[in-house]
Amino acid sequence: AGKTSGTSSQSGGKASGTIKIAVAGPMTGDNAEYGKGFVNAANMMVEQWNAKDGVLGKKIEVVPYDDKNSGEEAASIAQKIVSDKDIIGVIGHFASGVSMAAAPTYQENKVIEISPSASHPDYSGMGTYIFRNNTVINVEAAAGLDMAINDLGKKNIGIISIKTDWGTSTSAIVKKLVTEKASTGVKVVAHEEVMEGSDDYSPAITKLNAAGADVVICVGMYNLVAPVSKQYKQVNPNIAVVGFSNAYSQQLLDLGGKAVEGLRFPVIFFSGSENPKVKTYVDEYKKRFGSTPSALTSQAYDSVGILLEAIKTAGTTDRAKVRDAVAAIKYDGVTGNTVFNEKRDVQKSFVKVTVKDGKFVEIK
Amino acid sequence: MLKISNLNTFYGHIHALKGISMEIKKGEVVSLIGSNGAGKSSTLGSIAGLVRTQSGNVTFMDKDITNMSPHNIVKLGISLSPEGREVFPALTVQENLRLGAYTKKDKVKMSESFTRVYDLFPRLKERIKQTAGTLSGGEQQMLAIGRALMSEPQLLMLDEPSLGLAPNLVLMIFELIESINKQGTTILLIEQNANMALSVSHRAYVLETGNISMTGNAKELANDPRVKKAYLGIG
Amino acid sequence: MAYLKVNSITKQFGGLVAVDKVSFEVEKDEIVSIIGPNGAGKTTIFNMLTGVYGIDSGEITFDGTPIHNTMPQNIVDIGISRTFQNIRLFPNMRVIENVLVGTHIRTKYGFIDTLFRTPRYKREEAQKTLRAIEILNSIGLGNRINDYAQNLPYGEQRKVEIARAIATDAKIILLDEPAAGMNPQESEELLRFIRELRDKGYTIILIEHDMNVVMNISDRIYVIDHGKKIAEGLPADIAGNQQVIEAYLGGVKKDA
Amino acid sequence: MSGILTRNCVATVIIQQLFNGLALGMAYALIAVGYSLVFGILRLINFSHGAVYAFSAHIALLFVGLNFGIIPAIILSIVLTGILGVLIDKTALEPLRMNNSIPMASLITTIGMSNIIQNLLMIFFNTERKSFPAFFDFGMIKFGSVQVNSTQVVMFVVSLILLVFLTLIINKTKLGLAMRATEQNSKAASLMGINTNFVISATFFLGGASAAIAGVLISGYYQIVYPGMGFMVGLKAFAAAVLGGIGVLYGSVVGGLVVGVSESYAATFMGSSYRDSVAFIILILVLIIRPTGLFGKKDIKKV
Amino acid sequence: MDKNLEKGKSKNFILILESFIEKYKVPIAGVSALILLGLPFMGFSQYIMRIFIMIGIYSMLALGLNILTGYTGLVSLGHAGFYAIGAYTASLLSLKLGANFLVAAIGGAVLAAICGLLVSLPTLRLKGTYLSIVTLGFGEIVKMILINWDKVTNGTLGLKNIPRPSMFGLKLTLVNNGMYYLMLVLVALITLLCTLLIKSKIGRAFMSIKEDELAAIMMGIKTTRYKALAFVISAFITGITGAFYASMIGFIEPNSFTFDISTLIISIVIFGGMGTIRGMFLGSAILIAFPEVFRFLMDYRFVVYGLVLVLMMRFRPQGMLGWKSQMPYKLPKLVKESLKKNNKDNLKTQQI
Ligand SMILES: Nc1ncnc2c1ncn2[C@@H]1O[C@H](COP(=O)(O)OP(=O)(O)OP(=O)(O)O)[C@@H](O)[C@H]1O
Ligand SMILES: Nc1ncnc2c1ncn2[C@@H]1O[C@H](COP(=O)(O)OP(=O)(O)OP(=O)(O)O)[C@@H](O)[C@H]1O
Ligand SMILES: [Mg+2]
Ligand SMILES: [Mg+2]
Repeated sequence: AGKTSGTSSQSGGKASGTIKIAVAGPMTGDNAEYGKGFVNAANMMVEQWNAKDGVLGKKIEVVPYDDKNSGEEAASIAQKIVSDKDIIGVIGHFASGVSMAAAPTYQENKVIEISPSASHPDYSGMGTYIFRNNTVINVEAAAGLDMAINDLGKKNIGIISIKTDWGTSTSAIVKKLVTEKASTGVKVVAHEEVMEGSDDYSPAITKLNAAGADVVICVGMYNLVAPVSKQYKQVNPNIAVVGFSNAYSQQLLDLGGKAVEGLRFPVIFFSGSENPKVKTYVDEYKKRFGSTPSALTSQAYDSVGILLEAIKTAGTTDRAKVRDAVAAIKYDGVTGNTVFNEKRDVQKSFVKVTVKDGKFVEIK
Repeated sequence: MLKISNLNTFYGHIHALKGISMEIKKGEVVSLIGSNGAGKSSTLGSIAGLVRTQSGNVTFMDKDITNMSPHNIVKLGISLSPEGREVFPALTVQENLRLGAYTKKDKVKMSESFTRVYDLFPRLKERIKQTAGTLSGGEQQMLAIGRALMSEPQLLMLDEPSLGLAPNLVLMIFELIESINKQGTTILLIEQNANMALSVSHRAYVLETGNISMTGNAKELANDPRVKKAYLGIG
Repeated sequence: MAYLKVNSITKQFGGLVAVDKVSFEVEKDEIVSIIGPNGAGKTTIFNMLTGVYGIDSGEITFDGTPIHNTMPQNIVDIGISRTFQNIRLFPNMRVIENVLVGTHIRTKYGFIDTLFRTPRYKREEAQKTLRAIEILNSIGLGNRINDYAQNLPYGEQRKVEIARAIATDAKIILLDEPAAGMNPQESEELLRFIRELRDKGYTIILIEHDMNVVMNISDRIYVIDHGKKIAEGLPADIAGNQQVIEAYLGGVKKDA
Repeated sequence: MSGILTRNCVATVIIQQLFNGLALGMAYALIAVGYSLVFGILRLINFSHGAVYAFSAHIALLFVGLNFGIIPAIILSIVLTGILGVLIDKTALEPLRMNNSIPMASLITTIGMSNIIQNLLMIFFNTERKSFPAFFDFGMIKFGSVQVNSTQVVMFVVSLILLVFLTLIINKTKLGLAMRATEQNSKAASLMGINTNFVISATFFLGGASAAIAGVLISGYYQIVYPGMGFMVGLKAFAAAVLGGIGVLYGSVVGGLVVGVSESYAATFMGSSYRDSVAFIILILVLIIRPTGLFGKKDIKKV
Repeated sequence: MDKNLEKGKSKNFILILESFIEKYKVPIAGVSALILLGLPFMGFSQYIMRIFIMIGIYSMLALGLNILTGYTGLVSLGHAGFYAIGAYTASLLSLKLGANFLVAAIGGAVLAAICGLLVSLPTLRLKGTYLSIVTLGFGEIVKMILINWDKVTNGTLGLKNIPRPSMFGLKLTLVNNGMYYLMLVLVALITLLCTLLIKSKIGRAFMSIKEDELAAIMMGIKTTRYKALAFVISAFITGITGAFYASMIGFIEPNSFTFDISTLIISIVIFGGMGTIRGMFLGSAILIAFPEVFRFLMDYRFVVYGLVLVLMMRFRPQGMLGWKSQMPYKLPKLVKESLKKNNKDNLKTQQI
């Protein structure tokens, strides 16, 4: 399993010979896998830079911070991060709500926050230093829906969404999009919200099935999509399932087994891609951490790259200048071309992916 | 049979037993008298393994039982009817008595013991299915004594057995002590009613704030002016 | 009419009639004892008097008003207070605090007085503390006020319980085997103390198995057996009553 | 939402959810029994029980991963989890008993233990959800329009057998009598010749083992294992135990079933986000009417 | 034997310590006040100041729970619920109605207190574990309501941009240490409230219920009323703390008020020393600072945290400062005076 191999330093205060990048996310607790993924990715990226003499002639250091995915801890950590003058920016935090709890502190202290995972529409609006390297929900929702309606040709849509800020917002958008297409005969036959961490989805499934859904849009991480597919296929083996990019991870296959065969979803990062850049990255990651990087991990990887590139462009560690450089960046990473719009959000193109014979394959 | 030497027992900072030594021979009835808080119950507790002792030792039939756990001590044949009755409140009278014979395997002997206890205390027989917690104070006391008898111990220790019993039952208890002693059970007795205790005992020890202040033949002690004044309420 | 009048009260537990149509009366400033064999129903009578058990039938009047439907927490207010057969102190509170809890219902200051430490609060706290000290002194625990109740020996704990009962300013005090666990000397002292109480104007009902205490102190005695009253009268009458001797006192005392 | 469903559908859903609820409820019952056993003997809420349950699933998974085969893995898990229960008692709780410390100290100790176990699981097994083999899936059984999952049937039956077995131990064996005596008054129990520490350890073993059986069954049912899996399940099972009258084993069974079924229905007819609190709402309603739970006995303490 | 001699000494040590504190209480109080007031000027980073504030917050929570659990003996496992109610109510009052902090906080505290009353009323017949599980359920139900009542609570999205308190035209923030001083004021007020309550017939009634409820009833104490009162006061304090927390952190969501928070509060109460006021401060200082100080342990942080709880209970089950006072009972001033006078009178009469 993946190991975090970051050298952590707790010393704050005076500026020294290194440039530090904080990686903040859940390192303990239920979502630790994501925070650890961030750290792994950051370390990989930073080592590449350090191998080429770092940035501005200084070595780069990754400092991991554990926020337990709690807003309160995140706010506390943010204080700690901003009091370290060597830290230019933060990659993190994980959940939108948590990122938003920390954002005001970063904004007040002019520290760049790039979240590889926050998707709440309001997140990047928290301040000029607050960036997101994750697609905003609307875009992704449209892509997912497109697969359900146009690629699969289904009309009776069922939605299962996870009851978190992200799940609630995403499912609301999907519903809105469906209503706009009502004239074509598409409709949402049922929408069920489920709690994170309850492993029994049969009540929701029973209802969707009874309502006659022929495709289920599953708004959740792999840990929702896999069990839902499994439990749904026991009731209705013909059900089609569409997911979102953050369901894209190796665990989905491990956990879902046969049940996730044929599952479709849009991603901005595809590990099976032929793109040589992606290939080397994926191979290297596998070699070091023993698993395939997930979409979110890869976005963290690119986020670090963006930040370092911006420092290099700015030619200084002055945070205001770096910020401007981030805002103006055009970065070609493993998750495609990254450009921040005026809302500090990214626009990326999607690749459609499905599961075939226990592997992710791109739908051409 | 039982030998205690130089026993020291503490409760936190309270030095309850300050190096007491005593001996009980097989077939004796020995009583332990002393005022409130003198350390009588602590002595029994130390013998039964309920209270840990800091130093000194206790031997029972030449076996060192100092700080052995209570359940092992019981198996050697020592049984205690403790201060405050300590019945099992939610269990029935029958179950309480059954537990008294927990260490015994022999079914026949056990039913004999039941018969004996019910003969002694017909009231318990009437209340056989009642939960012990709802018994009256005196009934609970009978149960505690009956329970201690169930294991047919070699050494029976009774901590204020007459507490809360009606006068007729008090008389009965003292008769009982004499009769089971005659059948060969050795008895160590604590009583507030020193008068009666001395009348059924062979020997006695007087405890004063953790020390043994006097010891001797029960009859002689009963006539000792100091004992008379302090514990018998005479003079 | 009698001060406390108990008229034909009954209490059943399942099939068992623990108290069976028992009647008795207590006059003001009297010491009345209830005696009887173990399990006769004496404690149950106390529990009925204090509202711990409801009564199945019959009635209890105190100073002319019926009290048998009173909740236990209101009994003290009416003027009846008790001690328990198995001591029930507040073990981790100091002796004086135990007694102060007894004064609770006679302390009238409220929440606001507490928060603002009004003169009323100060006055009452002082009064009640003095009262508590006075009671403890009179029962011989003057040197124990600072001790935690659980650290006291058995006999003294009993005294604290009595002190706490007195502190409620009750008119009738019910004592359930107060001399249990005391040696002859200590029960002698207790005897003296109970008499003093009576002389100060308390009415006392006593349950006790120590005949030395009972016969010396009681103005009158009721004898209960199997839930029924089997005798009543002056101590001398009871001591000679054949039925009582058989059911309760037992054969000739060995050490009389 | 139910407006969308036709009447026939509603009937199907009701029956379907009844089966789902019963299977789930039986599993709750098994975990609840663990709370009940320990509470029964120590009057202690063992907050580490949820973590113990999660531990059992990971151990089973570990041995499956090491190619022990599913059955030996399960047996090893049951034994090791039982031992973990004993260890918790021996290392943390027994010393407290020896010191006669306040009950709250034990409560905090179990909270601490829960922290330790759960975080160690996270360190050694990572937090992601892992797949557990569906080792007792024999396909669907159809009754008309209602489908019953064979796993559900297995879960129900196995749990039932186990619960009957435990009830027999407690009510019919000498160990059971010793357990009840120790619960009532451990000092007196030791004076009767009962090795109370052994009895308590045995109880913890039974509690751990039943948690392991629940852990394996539930993991096999959902085919998901992760360190945090015991938390909510643990709380709800605890609620189930209290609902039935904590300390009473058949009460735990009824409590577990009530919680399981009502949860399924609540999730169906009110929405999944209500499911976790239904257990508590029912619990509170029951306790208002019956302060010691459905089958709980009042504490007997004579005045 | 040595061990017990030591124990004897430690008992003496408590007496010595207590007499020392009693003797120098004015200078000690003065110095502590100075330190507390001066902390912001000692060059601590904002991060450290924030931890101080969190310690203050948890001290208040612990003081609140202590009334219920430490003094009255009712174990609540759902105080996160009251905390949440205080936080949400106050935030909503200030976000939607523009109420200022004081009004909002009192609003939050009052609603929490009302909920305290509502929880207590039907459950006062319950004993021990049964009561605890109901409070646990209450905490979960509050969370469920927060999640599902989207219209008001904004569901899982939580409430953002909760305004900071402003007083005398000054906006209190972390940077200007306004929040720190506001915390000090609140902690002082709540401590005072608890002390006043405990040293009165109300406090004695609470304690007697904890010690022996039936005996308390027989002393005429309306135990149901006092238990409800304990709930109300406890919930009030917790609610006000919630209001302060919300305005400090600026963002709340249902997940800020989980069962873990409830257990943390109760751990602090026991860790510090149940039924003492002093213990609450030390307890929260240690348990709040711990995870921060031991960040370097990374993954093992919470394993060690659990270990600390276990070991602590093993070696000091009564809590860090949970000793029983060895000093003589503090008699009211009036009593002391009158006792002195009596003594003199006695002497006089004797002389005559
Ligand atoms: N569990 C305990 N904790 C602390 N002190 C205790 C404990 N048990 C007894 N003591 C103290 O030890 C001393 C001896 O007590 P013990 O119970 O042995 O006396 P006793 O002679 O049996 O008195 P009594 O006649 O009251 O039963 C007393 O001072 C008592 O306060
Ligand atoms: N709650 C109860 N449930 C069932 N039986 C009870 C209950 N309370 C008391 N009893 C029974 O009622 C009878 C009377 O009990 P009570 O306690 O009044 O006796 P008592 O006269 O005080 O005896 P003692 O002198 O032994 O204290 C007893 O036989 C007892 O077993
Ligand atoms: Mg004794
Ligand atoms: Mg009685």
